[in-house]
Amino acid sequence: MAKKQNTDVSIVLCGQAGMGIQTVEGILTRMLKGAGCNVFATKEYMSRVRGGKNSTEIRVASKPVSAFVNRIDLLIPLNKGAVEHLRDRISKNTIVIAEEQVVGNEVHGNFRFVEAPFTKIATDIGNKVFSNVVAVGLLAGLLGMKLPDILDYVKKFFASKAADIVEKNTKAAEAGFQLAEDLAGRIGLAFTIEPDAGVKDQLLLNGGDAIGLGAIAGGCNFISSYPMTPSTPVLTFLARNGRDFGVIAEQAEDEIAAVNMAIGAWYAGARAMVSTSGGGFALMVEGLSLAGMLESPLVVNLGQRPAPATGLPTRTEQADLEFALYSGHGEFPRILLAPGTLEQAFYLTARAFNLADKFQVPVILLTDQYLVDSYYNIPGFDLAKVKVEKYFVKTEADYKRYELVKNGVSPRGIPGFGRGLVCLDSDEHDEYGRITEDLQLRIKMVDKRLKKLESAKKEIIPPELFPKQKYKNLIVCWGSTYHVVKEAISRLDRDDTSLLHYSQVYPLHQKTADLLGKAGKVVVLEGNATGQFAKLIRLNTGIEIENRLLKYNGLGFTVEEVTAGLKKILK
Amino acid sequence: MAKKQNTDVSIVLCGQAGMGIQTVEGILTRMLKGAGCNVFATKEYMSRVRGGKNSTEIRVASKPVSAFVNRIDLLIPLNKGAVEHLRDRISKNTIVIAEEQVVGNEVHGNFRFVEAPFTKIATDIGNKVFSNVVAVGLLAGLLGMKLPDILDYVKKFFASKAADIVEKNTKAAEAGFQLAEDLAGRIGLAFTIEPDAGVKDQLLLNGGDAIGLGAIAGGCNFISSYPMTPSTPVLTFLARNGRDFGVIAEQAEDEIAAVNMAIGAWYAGARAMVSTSGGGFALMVEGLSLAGMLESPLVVNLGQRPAPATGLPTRTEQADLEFALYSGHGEFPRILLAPGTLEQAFYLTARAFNLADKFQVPVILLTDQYLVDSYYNIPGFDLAKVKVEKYFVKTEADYKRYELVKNGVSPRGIPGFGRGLVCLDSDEHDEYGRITEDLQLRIKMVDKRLKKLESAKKEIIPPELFPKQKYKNLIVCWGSTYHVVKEAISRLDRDDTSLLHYSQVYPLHQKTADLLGKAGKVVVLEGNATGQFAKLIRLNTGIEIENRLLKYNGLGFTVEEVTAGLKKILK
Amino acid sequence: MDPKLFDMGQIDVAWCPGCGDYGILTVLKRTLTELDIGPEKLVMVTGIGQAAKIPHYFKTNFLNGLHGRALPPAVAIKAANPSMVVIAESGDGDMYGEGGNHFIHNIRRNPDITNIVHNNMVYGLTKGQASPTSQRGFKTPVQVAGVILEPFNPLAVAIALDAGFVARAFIGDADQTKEIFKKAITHKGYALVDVFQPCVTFNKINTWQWFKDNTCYLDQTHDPYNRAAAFKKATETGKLLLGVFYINPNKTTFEDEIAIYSDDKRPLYERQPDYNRLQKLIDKYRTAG
Amino acid sequence: MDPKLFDMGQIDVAWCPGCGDYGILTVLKRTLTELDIGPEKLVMVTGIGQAAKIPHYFKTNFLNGLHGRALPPAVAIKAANPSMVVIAESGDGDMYGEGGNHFIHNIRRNPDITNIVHNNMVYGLTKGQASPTSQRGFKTPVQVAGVILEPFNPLAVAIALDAGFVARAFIGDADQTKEIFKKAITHKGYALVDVFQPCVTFNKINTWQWFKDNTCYLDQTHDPYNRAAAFKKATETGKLLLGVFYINPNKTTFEDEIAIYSDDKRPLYERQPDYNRLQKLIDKYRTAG
Ligand SMILES: Cc1ncc(C[n+]2csc(CCOP(=O)(O)OP(=O)(O)O)c2C)c(N)n1
Ligand SMILES: Cc1ncc(C[n+]2csc(CCOP(=O)(O)OP(=O)(O)O)c2C)c(N)n1
Ligand code: SF4
Ligand code: SF4
Ligand SMILES: [Mg+2]
Ligand SMILES: [Mg+2]
Repeated sequence: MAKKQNTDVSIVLCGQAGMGIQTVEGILTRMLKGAGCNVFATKEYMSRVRGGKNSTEIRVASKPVSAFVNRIDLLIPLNKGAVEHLRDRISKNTIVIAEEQVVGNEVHGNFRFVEAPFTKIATDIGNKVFSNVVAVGLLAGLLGMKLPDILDYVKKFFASKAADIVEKNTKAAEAGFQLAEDLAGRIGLAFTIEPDAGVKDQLLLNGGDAIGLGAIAGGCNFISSYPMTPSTPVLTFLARNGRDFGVIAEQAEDEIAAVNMAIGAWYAGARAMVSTSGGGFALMVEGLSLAGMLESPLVVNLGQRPAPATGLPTRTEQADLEFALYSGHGEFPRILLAPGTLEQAFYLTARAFNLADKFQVPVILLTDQYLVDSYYNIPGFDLAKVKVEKYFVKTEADYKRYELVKNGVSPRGIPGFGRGLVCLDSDEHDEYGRITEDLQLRIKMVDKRLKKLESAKKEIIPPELFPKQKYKNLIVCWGSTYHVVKEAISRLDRDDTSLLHYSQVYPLHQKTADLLGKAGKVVVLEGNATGQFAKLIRLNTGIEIENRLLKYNGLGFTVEEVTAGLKKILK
Repeated sequence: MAKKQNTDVSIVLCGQAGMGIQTVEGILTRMLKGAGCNVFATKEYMSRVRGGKNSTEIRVASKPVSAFVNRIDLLIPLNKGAVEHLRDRISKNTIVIAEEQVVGNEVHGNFRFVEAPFTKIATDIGNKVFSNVVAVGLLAGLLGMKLPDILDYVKKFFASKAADIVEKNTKAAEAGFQLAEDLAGRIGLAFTIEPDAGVKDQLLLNGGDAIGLGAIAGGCNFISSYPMTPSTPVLTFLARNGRDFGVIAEQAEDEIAAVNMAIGAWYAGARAMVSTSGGGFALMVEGLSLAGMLESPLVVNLGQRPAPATGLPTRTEQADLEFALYSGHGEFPRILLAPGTLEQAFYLTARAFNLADKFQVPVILLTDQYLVDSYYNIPGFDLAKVKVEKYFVKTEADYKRYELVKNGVSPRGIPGFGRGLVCLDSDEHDEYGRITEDLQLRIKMVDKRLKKLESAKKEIIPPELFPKQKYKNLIVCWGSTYHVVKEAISRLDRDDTSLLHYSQVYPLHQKTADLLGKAGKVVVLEGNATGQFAKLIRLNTGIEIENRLLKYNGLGFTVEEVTAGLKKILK
Repeated sequence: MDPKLFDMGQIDVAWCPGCGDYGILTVLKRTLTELDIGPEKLVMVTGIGQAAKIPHYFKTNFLNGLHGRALPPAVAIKAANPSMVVIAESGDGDMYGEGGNHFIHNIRRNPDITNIVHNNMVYGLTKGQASPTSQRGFKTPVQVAGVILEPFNPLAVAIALDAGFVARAFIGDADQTKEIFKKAITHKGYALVDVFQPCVTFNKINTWQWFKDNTCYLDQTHDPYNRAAAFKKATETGKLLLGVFYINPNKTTFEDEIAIYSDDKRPLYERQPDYNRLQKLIDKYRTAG
Repeated sequence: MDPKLFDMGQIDVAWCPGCGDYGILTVLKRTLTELDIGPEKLVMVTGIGQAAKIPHYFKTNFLNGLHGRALPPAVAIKAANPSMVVIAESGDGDMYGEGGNHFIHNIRRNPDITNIVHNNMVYGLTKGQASPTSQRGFKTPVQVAGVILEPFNPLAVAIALDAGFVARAFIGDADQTKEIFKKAITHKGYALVDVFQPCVTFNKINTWQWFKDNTCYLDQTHDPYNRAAAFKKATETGKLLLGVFYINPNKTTFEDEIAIYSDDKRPLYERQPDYNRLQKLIDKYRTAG
């Protein structure tokens, strides 16, 4: 291969669950970032603990990258069947580095095969388990890292292990590096990523971490949840850091308990959240309605995944928008946020707690497996930009929890703080929170609750419009598809096409009709089969968006398919 | 009072829970119907077992009546505060018949007060408990019934009691009748209802009974539910008749169990339903999604009541339309029916089982307290018009539960019937029902499930349009408001105004846009605060209905308020 | 303290005249008074049902939540602010039926709350269906041929789960019930009191008289620290026994286990996240290995 | 019958090599074979989890439903067609955690089904959080300082609820486990078998060896018809006992109680509503008094 000036490489590792792909990914991305490379990683995996076919994509680039691409420049298949699993993404330009028997009779000239005896090298060092680190050394070498830096990092990574293990891993990395040198020399295989000193000190984290950090920044001090992919990382993040930050992180006996605990915690003055996925959220629906009636704040991380029912537990989808918006008996307001970037994940999660507290409504974060599991480097989070805004009051005697105030938001007291009694009732109630069957009061209370939505409408996060404020074509999307669509649009290389990304999907921003109205052509892109956001837009603006890019096979959109899809529509 | 030719009398009884209003109502309506009068009764009551203020309206008329009116012609308050409770409905024309101390200082000339010493009469007979039957005798007399007929009926009614009780009740009725004679003679108080021999043999039943009978007609042989107002009557109906009709009626430990039992029962070949209200339905949402994924038939009676949360448990509302439509994670089809009359309640419930079986989807009946608790006379149900259509098949070996057939509806087998194995999976699955992570198959299965909705669209029950097929104004409503709007429109006495009533609200009938488009003015009427059906229409047709009559204080619409509301809008 | 402190004045109580719920209300007020627990210090958490209406007739902080869901908010309230006294109270249907999963798992969790269950062996508010504790053969509009399920034995289950405090009372005996309530509330950890409470409207079998005839107190010799003996007493046929069946004094409460209070006693509402520490945690993602 | 009848041929099993689930699968096939229960006669109902995947590796009718919800459909299937053999099977988290309420109430209901619980003391599928049966101190990514809740004792609870058949097995002993399965399946009524099943990936504490060292069989003298003795054995500290703890032979099944089969044995799917009778019922509303 002629030496290309490759500034954006997509590496894919593929193998069974339990083969250590995550170790390779973990070492490689951190090491490369430490060397100043921009990195992005995302994974797709099966709902099983061992076996099957999982793959991780690692992009390494001179410029920041934060989106899933279809293209594979370098593939490391770790077991038989891996090549077959990725067949649709492999092209003539794909270089497959593997042991002969892993690729087997799949070497058809569909791709460029380069043999690398990982296992043999590892076994020579002492055990085939080291073959992962051989691959790390190889990849780091191919990407232009220096040997001392590689060895330094490997040592650091295994620092907590026995001296023997550290030594063997170091050897493995070195052997991998030599293999890279050899390949570079022998067949000219190498990539040139321009390191950027600025990247070195950036953050490298995934969506789950960003949400967890945002929760702490938002003052979260209570999480009650029941494990469910892909929402568990937020629970484990807060459990891990609970002691340090005074967060009670409790695994509930079921999701019903989880949501009712969170409501109890808010009542007592905590800032509580639950983290769940569709099936768990389904069990929380009665609790959601309770929060509506009690006028309790509540923060929900709803990690979407393909459904109905158990569906594809470890995959991604954006099909719970309508569910989140309309579920719960009766009528009460709520706010739906849908972070699309790590920064949004952090700031919006923090903000969710303030919004919930301020308007006394449930705030639901619509995240998904793609957002939670993907990671890339970003400059940082600015703590000066977040603040814990507490809205509860110290009560006076004769305190009325549901005082009929103009904007519907009655001052929220908490028991034990002040002289008043704080009475919350899931029946229709009077201003004191006492059960009532006064039907005139019923009307006032319904109106009061709904009025809070009008107040919340004054603080809707506007959609992001870019690159141009003037456009002929407008691509509308929401939530986790942000970076993919952004990169696709930049690839289109047209100056008449802009992206409109919603990180708050409900209430829908008032400018929506205007912004859409200005476009000649509007395209909506979402990860579901029925175009739920398009329906929400139609309902709110009357505008029917006919051009839709929908995906629902369980994977996130790739830059290429969005680019191609848009090209076709925009001609 | 001058003797009026009153052909439509509205009688209201009001007192505490436990005072026996329901006995009076029960005897009076059946007795009057037996005498050929058209009757309608509806009640509003508090969520308590004793005390409080409950009232029942009984309309007695020469022509069929089936709607709640605001007007009270004759009020029997049974305790202090009853008059106050109904203040807004009492006019100068209202005749209040009561004991002096019950009305007390509320006799302000706001209404016409007629004293009737119920308690004294009853005590003279032997016990004040008989005062209810004194009232029955009085009312029957005032309405023109003959004494022998009254006594006959009272005897029949109490036939199962001790001879002594029968005798005293008969005496009480007679005393009441004499009081009526006296009032007629002394102050000219009497009403003239034209009896209609045809009515005598009609059915007199409420919505709960109609749904229960419809369920049996639809082949229902399994109900698993958890008590919740106003859905319990359907459960008790099927429990009561279970032995006779081979229905298993099981009170589940919670609503989650209820819905999962129903799904299991369908799987085994039963025709199963659950009956619940908003809060219970909230707990069934995960199960609903399961039915979506398993492609299990399911019939749900969702008795709506004011929410959120516990709300006003014994009142009525139509605010769970969007909830029923969008709840459940993931995307899968469902059918929503909303009976508005007793006939619809019967036929649609029966049909729900066939639809569920045919399309393998959940069918939800959106009923409410008003529909369930109201009753009136109707000619009958025609069993020749219903049929149990069973769609399951006898399986062959190598049976595929989820065979990819064109219309999405794979032949449904059941275990033990045929040679095949029947495999149902809540994960994404292959044609055999075995768990899969084949993402191409995922797409096919999503499409297959959604396709069933297209099939179901071929059988949408058209909305009823009347009286005229040509109109300038179109009043749109759904579910239990049928008769109230119908009577209101007839009172408007305009020939340019028609009613469009939907008894199937989803999928929405294709003619909707057309029908609405023909009107100069469209008004939507629904029992909620946000206009949920109007939103559904907008979403499906693009038509925004600006004229809305909404009610959400917990009571059903009255004919008068609909008439007035429409007058105002139509000018 | 004066029990009047808790009085609501002239209010309309939704319970039927003669209902056992009145007695429980009165006894509870007296108990709290004697324990010097004022309305501001107390939080009552209830579900839905007749029993669950109790805080509406009572001056106190309360969260009257969902049917079956009294325990989860109660546990969270106690955890978020351990200085409050928390009572979770509801009917038998609410606590053992709809809420059964929270019942069993919160015994395992052992929060320092008191769980009072009004056991009338019937669903009162929804007009007389069987509850989990309804006796076999009990006829209702749903159980038309009589209850066929084995009655739920809350005491035996609680003992099987090694609950810290397990007792049963009958509201027909106000004084003893008060003593039991006192012990339960002062017990550190989860305490269950199942209280027989006649429903005069929907349970015509298990009436005041029936309970009088069919209950008697555990005898003096009963050792509440003996789990096997307690289980035996709880499952004995014959008269239903009353009193404190079982105490396990060696349990740590949930609030003590969760550790966030070990060096900072402030309730959660007084706290702010430590942004310096958060900055450090964020910075770890710059170098994380 | 040949156990091969149940084999799926070459399929990709999602369990980890060395997992105790394989053993349960094999033993179950052998049990059914020996009892002459063929694939067409059997319905397996499972929830979600690693254990709950079992019917996918097995030729049989099955409903693989929701996490925690294996029992409700199982009961309904048996009630709708009593001629089927119904096994409800899932993991400890599924059955005792999410599904706890169905567990306790179906013991009361006593359907004639067998309830097999794979007890690995951990949530396998979701990667290693505590399950209700996890031992105190067990560390996981959520229980970072170790489990603080009292482990759920399914046997004690089942005995407290007077379940008809209560047993525990360890899949390390295939033969004994098979014998226990046989007894459970042939028991008429609800039968619980809690099976210790090592999770080699996420439970590094309760390993094969640990179970070997920490279990032993009930001795011959144990009388399974003695409830108090069974409770004592189920709550004893020391080694975890295996075998049949408790049998109550005097219980009627749910299917026998519901009476609709008393004079008509046909399963529900063969039935049609009696329209003549329905016409009569409708007509009652013409004259009803
Ligand atoms: C989710 C849900 N299901 C059902 C109901 C209806 N419901 C209200 S109270 C109640 C039972 C009350 O029985 P119990 O808890 O024993 O209290 P009691 O009225 O006997 O004091 C039921 C079924 C409800 N409110 N919410
Ligand atoms: C409502 C719901 N909540 C959570 C989950 C996620 N989930 C799937 S399996 C499982 C636990 C599995 O543990 P267990 O039942 O012990 O089975 P094992 O995997 O250990 O065999 C959980 C929490 C789910 N599928 N549905
Ligand atoms: S229905 Fe029963 S429990 Fe409820 S208040 Fe009346 S007597 Fe008490
Ligand atoms: S994770 Fe544990 S329980 Fe699941 S298959 Fe692996 S070893 Fe078995
Ligand atoms: Mg009760
Ligand atoms: Mg497990």
